[in-house]
Amino acid sequence: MMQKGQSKMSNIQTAMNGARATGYVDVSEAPATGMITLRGDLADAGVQKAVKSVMGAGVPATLAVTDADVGQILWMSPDELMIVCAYDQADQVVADLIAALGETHSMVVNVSDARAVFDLNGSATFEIIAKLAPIDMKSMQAGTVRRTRFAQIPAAFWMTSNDSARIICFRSVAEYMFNQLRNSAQAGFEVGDW
Amino acid sequence: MLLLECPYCGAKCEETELSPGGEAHIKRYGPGSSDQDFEAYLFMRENPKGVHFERWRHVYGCGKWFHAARCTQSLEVFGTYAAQTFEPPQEIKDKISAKRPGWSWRDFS
Amino acid sequence: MSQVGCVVTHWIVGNEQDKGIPNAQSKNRIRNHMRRYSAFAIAREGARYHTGWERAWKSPEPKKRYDAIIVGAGGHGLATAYYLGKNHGIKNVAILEKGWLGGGNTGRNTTIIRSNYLQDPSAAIYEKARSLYETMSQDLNYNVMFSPRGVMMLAQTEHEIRGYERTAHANALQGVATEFISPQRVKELVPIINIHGPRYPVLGALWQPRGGTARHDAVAWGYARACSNMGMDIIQQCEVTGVRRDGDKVIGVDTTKGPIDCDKLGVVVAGHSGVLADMAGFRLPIESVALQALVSEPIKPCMDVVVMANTVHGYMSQSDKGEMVIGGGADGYNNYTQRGSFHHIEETVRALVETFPMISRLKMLRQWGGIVDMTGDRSPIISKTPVENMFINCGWGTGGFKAIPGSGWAMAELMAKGASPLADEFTMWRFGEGKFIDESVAAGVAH
Amino acid sequence: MSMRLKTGGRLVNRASQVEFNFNGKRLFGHEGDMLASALLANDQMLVGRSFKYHRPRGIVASGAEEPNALMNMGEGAKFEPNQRATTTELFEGLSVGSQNHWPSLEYDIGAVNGLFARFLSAGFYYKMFIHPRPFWKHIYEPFIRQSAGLGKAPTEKDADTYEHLYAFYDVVVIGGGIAGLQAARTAAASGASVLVMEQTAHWGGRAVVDGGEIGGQSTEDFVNDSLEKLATMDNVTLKTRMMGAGVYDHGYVLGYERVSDHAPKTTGPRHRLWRIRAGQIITATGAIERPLSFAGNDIPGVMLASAVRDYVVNWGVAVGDRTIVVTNNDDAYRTAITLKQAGLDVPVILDARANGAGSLGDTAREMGIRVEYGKAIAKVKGGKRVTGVAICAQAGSGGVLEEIACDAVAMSGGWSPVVHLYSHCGGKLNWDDQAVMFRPDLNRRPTDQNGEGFVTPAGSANGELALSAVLADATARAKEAVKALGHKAPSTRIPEASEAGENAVEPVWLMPQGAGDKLRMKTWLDFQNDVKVSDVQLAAREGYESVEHTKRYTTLGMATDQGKLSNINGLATLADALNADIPNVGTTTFRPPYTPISMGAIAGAARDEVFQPLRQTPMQGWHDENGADYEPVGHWRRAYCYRRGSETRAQAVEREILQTRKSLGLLDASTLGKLVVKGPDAGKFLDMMYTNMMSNLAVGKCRYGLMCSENGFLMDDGVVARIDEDTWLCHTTTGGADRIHAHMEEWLQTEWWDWKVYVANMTEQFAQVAVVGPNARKVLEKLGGMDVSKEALGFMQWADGTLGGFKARVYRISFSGELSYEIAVPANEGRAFWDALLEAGAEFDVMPYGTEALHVMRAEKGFIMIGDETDGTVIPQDLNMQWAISKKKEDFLGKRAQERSHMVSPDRWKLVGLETLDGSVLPDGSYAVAPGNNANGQRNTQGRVTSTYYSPTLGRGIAMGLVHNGPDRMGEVIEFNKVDGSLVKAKIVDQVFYDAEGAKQNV
Repeated sequence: MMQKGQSKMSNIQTAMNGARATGYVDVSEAPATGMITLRGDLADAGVQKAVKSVMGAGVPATLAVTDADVGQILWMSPDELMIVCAYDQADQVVADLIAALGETHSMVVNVSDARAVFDLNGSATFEIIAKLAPIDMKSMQAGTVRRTRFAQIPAAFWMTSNDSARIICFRSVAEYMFNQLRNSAQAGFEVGDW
Repeated sequence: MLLLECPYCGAKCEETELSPGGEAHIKRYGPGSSDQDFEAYLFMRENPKGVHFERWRHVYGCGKWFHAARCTQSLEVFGTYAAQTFEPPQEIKDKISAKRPGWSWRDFS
Repeated sequence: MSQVGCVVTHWIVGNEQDKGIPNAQSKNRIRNHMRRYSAFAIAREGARYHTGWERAWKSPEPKKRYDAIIVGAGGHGLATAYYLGKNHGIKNVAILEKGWLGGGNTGRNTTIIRSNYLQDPSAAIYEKARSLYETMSQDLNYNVMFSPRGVMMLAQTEHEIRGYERTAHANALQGVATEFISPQRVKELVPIINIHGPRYPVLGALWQPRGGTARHDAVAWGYARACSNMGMDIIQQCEVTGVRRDGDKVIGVDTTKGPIDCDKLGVVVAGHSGVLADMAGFRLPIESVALQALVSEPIKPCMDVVVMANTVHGYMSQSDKGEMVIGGGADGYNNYTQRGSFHHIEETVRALVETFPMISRLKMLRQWGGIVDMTGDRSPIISKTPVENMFINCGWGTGGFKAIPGSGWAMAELMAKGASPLADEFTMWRFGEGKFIDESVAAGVAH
Repeated sequence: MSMRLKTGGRLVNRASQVEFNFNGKRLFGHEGDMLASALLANDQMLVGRSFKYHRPRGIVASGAEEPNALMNMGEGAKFEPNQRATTTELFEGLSVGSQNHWPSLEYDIGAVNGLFARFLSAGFYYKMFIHPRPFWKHIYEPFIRQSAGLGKAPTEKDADTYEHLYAFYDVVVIGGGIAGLQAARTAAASGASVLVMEQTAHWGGRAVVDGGEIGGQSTEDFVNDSLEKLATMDNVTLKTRMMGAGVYDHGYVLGYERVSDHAPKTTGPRHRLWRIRAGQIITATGAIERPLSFAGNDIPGVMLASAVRDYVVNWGVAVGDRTIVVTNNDDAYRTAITLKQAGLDVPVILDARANGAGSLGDTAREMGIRVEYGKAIAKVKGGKRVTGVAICAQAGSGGVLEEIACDAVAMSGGWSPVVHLYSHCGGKLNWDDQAVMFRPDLNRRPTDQNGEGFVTPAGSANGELALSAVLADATARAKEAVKALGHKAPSTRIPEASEAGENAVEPVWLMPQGAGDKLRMKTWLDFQNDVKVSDVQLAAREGYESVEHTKRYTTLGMATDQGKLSNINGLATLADALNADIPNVGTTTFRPPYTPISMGAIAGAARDEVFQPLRQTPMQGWHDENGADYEPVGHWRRAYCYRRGSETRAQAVEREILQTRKSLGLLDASTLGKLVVKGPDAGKFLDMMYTNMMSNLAVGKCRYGLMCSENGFLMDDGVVARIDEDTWLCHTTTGGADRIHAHMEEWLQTEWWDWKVYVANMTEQFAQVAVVGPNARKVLEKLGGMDVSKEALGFMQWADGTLGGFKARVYRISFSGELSYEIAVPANEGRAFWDALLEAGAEFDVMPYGTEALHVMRAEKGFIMIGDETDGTVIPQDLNMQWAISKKKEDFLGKRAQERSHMVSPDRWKLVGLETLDGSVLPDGSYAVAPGNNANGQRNTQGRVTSTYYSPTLGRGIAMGLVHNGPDRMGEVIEFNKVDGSLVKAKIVDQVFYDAEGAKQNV
């Protein structure tokens, strides 16, 4: 929606400046990441076609994450997707989606700057999330996305492998999220067998 | 600590992922309505001790509003269903009838 | 049940003997009958192993008819009956209770008494109640342990400061003694508080020095004993199953102990008001939800006042037994289980650990819930109803205990005279008129 | 005297030595000791004082039910009161002190209360201290409070950390005794996921102490074997030091894991609170032995028979040399036999039953123990420890038959299943006359979200006390549980157990049966709260007949043990006093937690920096570095002002305002809500949301809008911009972003779900800066990139473009009355853009300003502020904002509500400006008085102040307020109150104090 134009990379500063913490699971803020919200009836053929044509992958099933040509597509609700892509690609993908959707009732907005992205790495990744989110982490499969609560803030996450996860939250609470993840992952705070 | 299934995303949600929204199936009365209808619309509530229909929002999840049929005395949940409807699905009403014969709630029974 | 039965028989005989005796004499007889509580009485009874104490209240069977029936023997119902008798001379009264007297929210709350309300009608009734609490132990000859230790409400945002300064100005005109105090004064009064919290430093507080606490059960028991001594019948284990009407007028109730006639009916049943209204054929703007509270293990005295922290949602006082008494949040969904959801306990404790860091190493002894009745503006209803001679007192929500004597006073006046300045603004018709009594002055956070 | 035996103690490592400290004394124990066993090993019989009479108290039990042995533990930031010695594992350097005495445990002044015990009956406080009135608050209450309270209050902030964990299991087994292990094996065999938690550090529960054989193995071998098998299964989790604290609706269980209480120097959380969702919960929580009610049953050295046995077997500690056993059941004979086997003396077993015990009785006699049937204790002799026992017939009134010297008494009044967790969610109980206990009614179990039972007691918790019955019951209950979950029940074999044949327990609620007043006043029910048999009888006599009344009147069962030992005995005493059956008296409600859990664990990790989320704008770093004096606004923290050097807040605010009005100011406005509303029906939708018309707003234009709730009251305001044909951008207040977003979604999803509208909350996508003041345009032109001239971008217009290389959306709107632009840039570039503005603005002495300057400037201009002029009871008409209420629209949220009688009343207070006659600032929240009082004696009022400030621009106080008929009373002087009772005169004026013509902003 905003006029296209290339930002100077030196001006770009993510919420936590790429902060990292090493505990029994590694916590790090991802570099600036492209994120796009698409609102539209996901059951609508027009929406499905547009997504497929731009992304090279179809609308994911309920609660699923799919890999697409330009990134990943995350199911957010029956009328919402989140597309994750390279930061500098986002405006173009937005424009392409808007064009492909044409007259179909929909909304596509670039929300790359509105969010912070964190990566967890380590075999106990599931345990760190289980300390904060009311989710059955033992049955959480790679390829599934959940929007839920991390302590006192909303967030979405998906397992990028058995030993890693990616978490998205609002930019303004990035420090809170980082601190919670870091505290939970401190050495000595392992739950042990469970 | 309630556990409700969101009918949109199928997630079994812990109560803290949800936000309660009061009685369901309330008809809106706007300009031109009688004082009594308007008062009832805003304030009068069934508040039953038993079967109740109520609204919830999956606020930390898919963000969708949905309805739940729930007993306020035992906290049993008879079912959840989409909010875009004027009455509970027959299937849920049947389930309630099987468990609470003779139940009624406003015009539903 | 022979021991109990014996007392009942004795009382019924006594009651029948009352017939035809002029009121004054009867009163005297009852007065003389009542054994006053005092240090002397304790000494006398101690010497004979306490074998001489009488029942605090009698346990009669219902009569066929009463001048007035009060449904609900909680604090509010018993206080209504008490003031019907004491202020208006109406003593042929039955108080019907489906369980045990004082067994509802009267015995489940955090016992805070204050009257630092913003709106005139609220300030009037809560201040009336607070002033009656001051002399309640003497009035009832029953120590309700009213402890005017002071109540403070912390201001932790600029917005909250303005809200409490407004309340202080309103209170000054309402005859309610409050003041806005500095953070340093807060710290002097509450040494265990952390006024320099990094998130929400304490910026001051609205302080009501004559607010405090009382022993909740004792309030119900004290009123019950006094009502019983006035000759009123407290009938426990008696559930109302129907409201009997002649046209638009109430004539009695059906109960699990049979039908009972009355001239006037007062319904004071908190969370179950909707059920009673339904029996009488009208609806109420009421929803019932669970409200929770908890106590810590007892410790030596460390906090002498009541502290309420509304920004972080928690309040705490220390009981005479030494427990930290903590009020929790209310569920947002209809609930009749007297159990709430655990996350409210967590949120409250989290807030209080931040405000009073030393409580982190105390332990929660017990948590419980009560069913509270909430109206559309969170203020109570003390009102006539669409049914003539039927009156309702409900909707006290999370704040009922502190109002008990004022509520009873107003309800009794309304039932006896048809109007009461304390009750007039609390009519059940105010919602339709848009005339709310809204104590939550903060609509939204400022820019 | 109590002491460590030469041999025995299955849990202690005799080769080790652990030093600890009790009341300043250096003492020693072993690894594996509990604090209680270590104290007893050092002959510390006296461990505390009771709550009311300050009676000497000794250890009574060996587990969670202990009412007496409560300690002040640790120091400073690790101090904790009321630590139970029986559940505290000994560690090197542990330091405790006994509680509730002064000056010392041995010589306690408070014990003087005991001399008056005959007066301090139940209800004493209610009947006393009534006169004179002020004495309660000032004299009686402080004294009573001081003498109550048990442990000391901590004084410091907790040095430890805590955390939570969410876990999900098909089956949660609470209790790691043989019932729990057998249930777990059975459930796990079905393939279900199973968590087994044990509150102590050890598996096996009572059975490993009590003996018997299972499948030819010792109970201990059976336990070890079970654990080995469970440990190999992937679907099983085993946790020790974890207590089932509470069961809540829909299968929610709290597991209280004491991670490092036993090893306080290790890194990591002290406690971890597990928030578990279980499909089925099996409460294998065992049973608790009941004391017997006889005179002197509270003297140190009188202990539960099972506890006496535990100390010998588990920790090699003898409570006494000569222990008299008194019982109404066979189990206590095991204690006598154990003691004898350990080489200790058992002078006599007093069995209150006329027919005595089964085979255990034979064994005891064969060992040479004297056994007396139909006999009871008339009275225990001793003060701070037991010295002997007077024996009588149970059937009589206590005539002493014989006195026997002893130093310990082991009592058993039968067993009560631990039904707490089963009952938390409404599980019902039945009284079993034969077994003399309340046991769970399996037909009335707590029900879950499906209306099905979800908590199942197993083993002793279900009332099965014999080894074989426990195993059979645990197996059967576990099979039912997994079947309820849809699993196939496994064909688990019930292991055969052999045990001694036992005679039935007999109810003995008072010893002797006919004990008189004198004895009953010395017969304790609740050891901690000092409730005696006579107190319960008195409560009943006075009409406190409901069990809840009796409990509250006497405080029975309200101590820190929540009546684990006293409740059943108290109930039976009450039933007897009322001449009623026990089931008709009923039980009190069981409430969580099972035993007290730390507040720290409940709060979890949420403290200090993660107490609550702190929302930060992209420019927060600059604010931090430049003297921002913050105020919390929701979860945001906004700069109230930026203080320089020794400036006061007021001075900083004045500087910021004057410089902004003179030259140039900057405000971080990123927190303002930004909602994008798009779709073919978006205009129609916004017409419902706002009181104004938004559908006819031209593309490229902005309009200020008001939002009301359906109840008619103002809830938010902000500037709306039309982006394109079907897209609008709605600004909300800082607090409004999430709230109004949710409000819009609610109406779209639940009322107008057929309208084609999508809403997105874009608040955090952008950093937004208000560039304000006469030089605002100049600084933007200096940055360059787009035309911001009056002609290209008029007042209340917006445009996209670039400024200084930043892609920007520029709104020409003003909340200060000055020439003003609000500029949105992508949030990741927010800090760089802010820095660029500061650099470009340097030549204009650019002045970042905070929220207070914002507030003052808007008030000078007469603009309302949501939350100041509105408070949830104000409608737009009160603020004379009819101009913002569309007359053309048939409907909008709040329209119908505003037609109600009180809303259209001519008596509503309306917005005006106020100026004090003396130029002073009106007090915040002041009310305008009117003549006379109302019917309740309150002073009449005619208005109130809504905003009041010192205006640096005008050099005087200005205010806005709501006044009765205010707009019709311009120029009139009215009086406002101060809290000191004095009044301030103020004139009613127009609310716009500054630049009423708008000359400053329309340039």
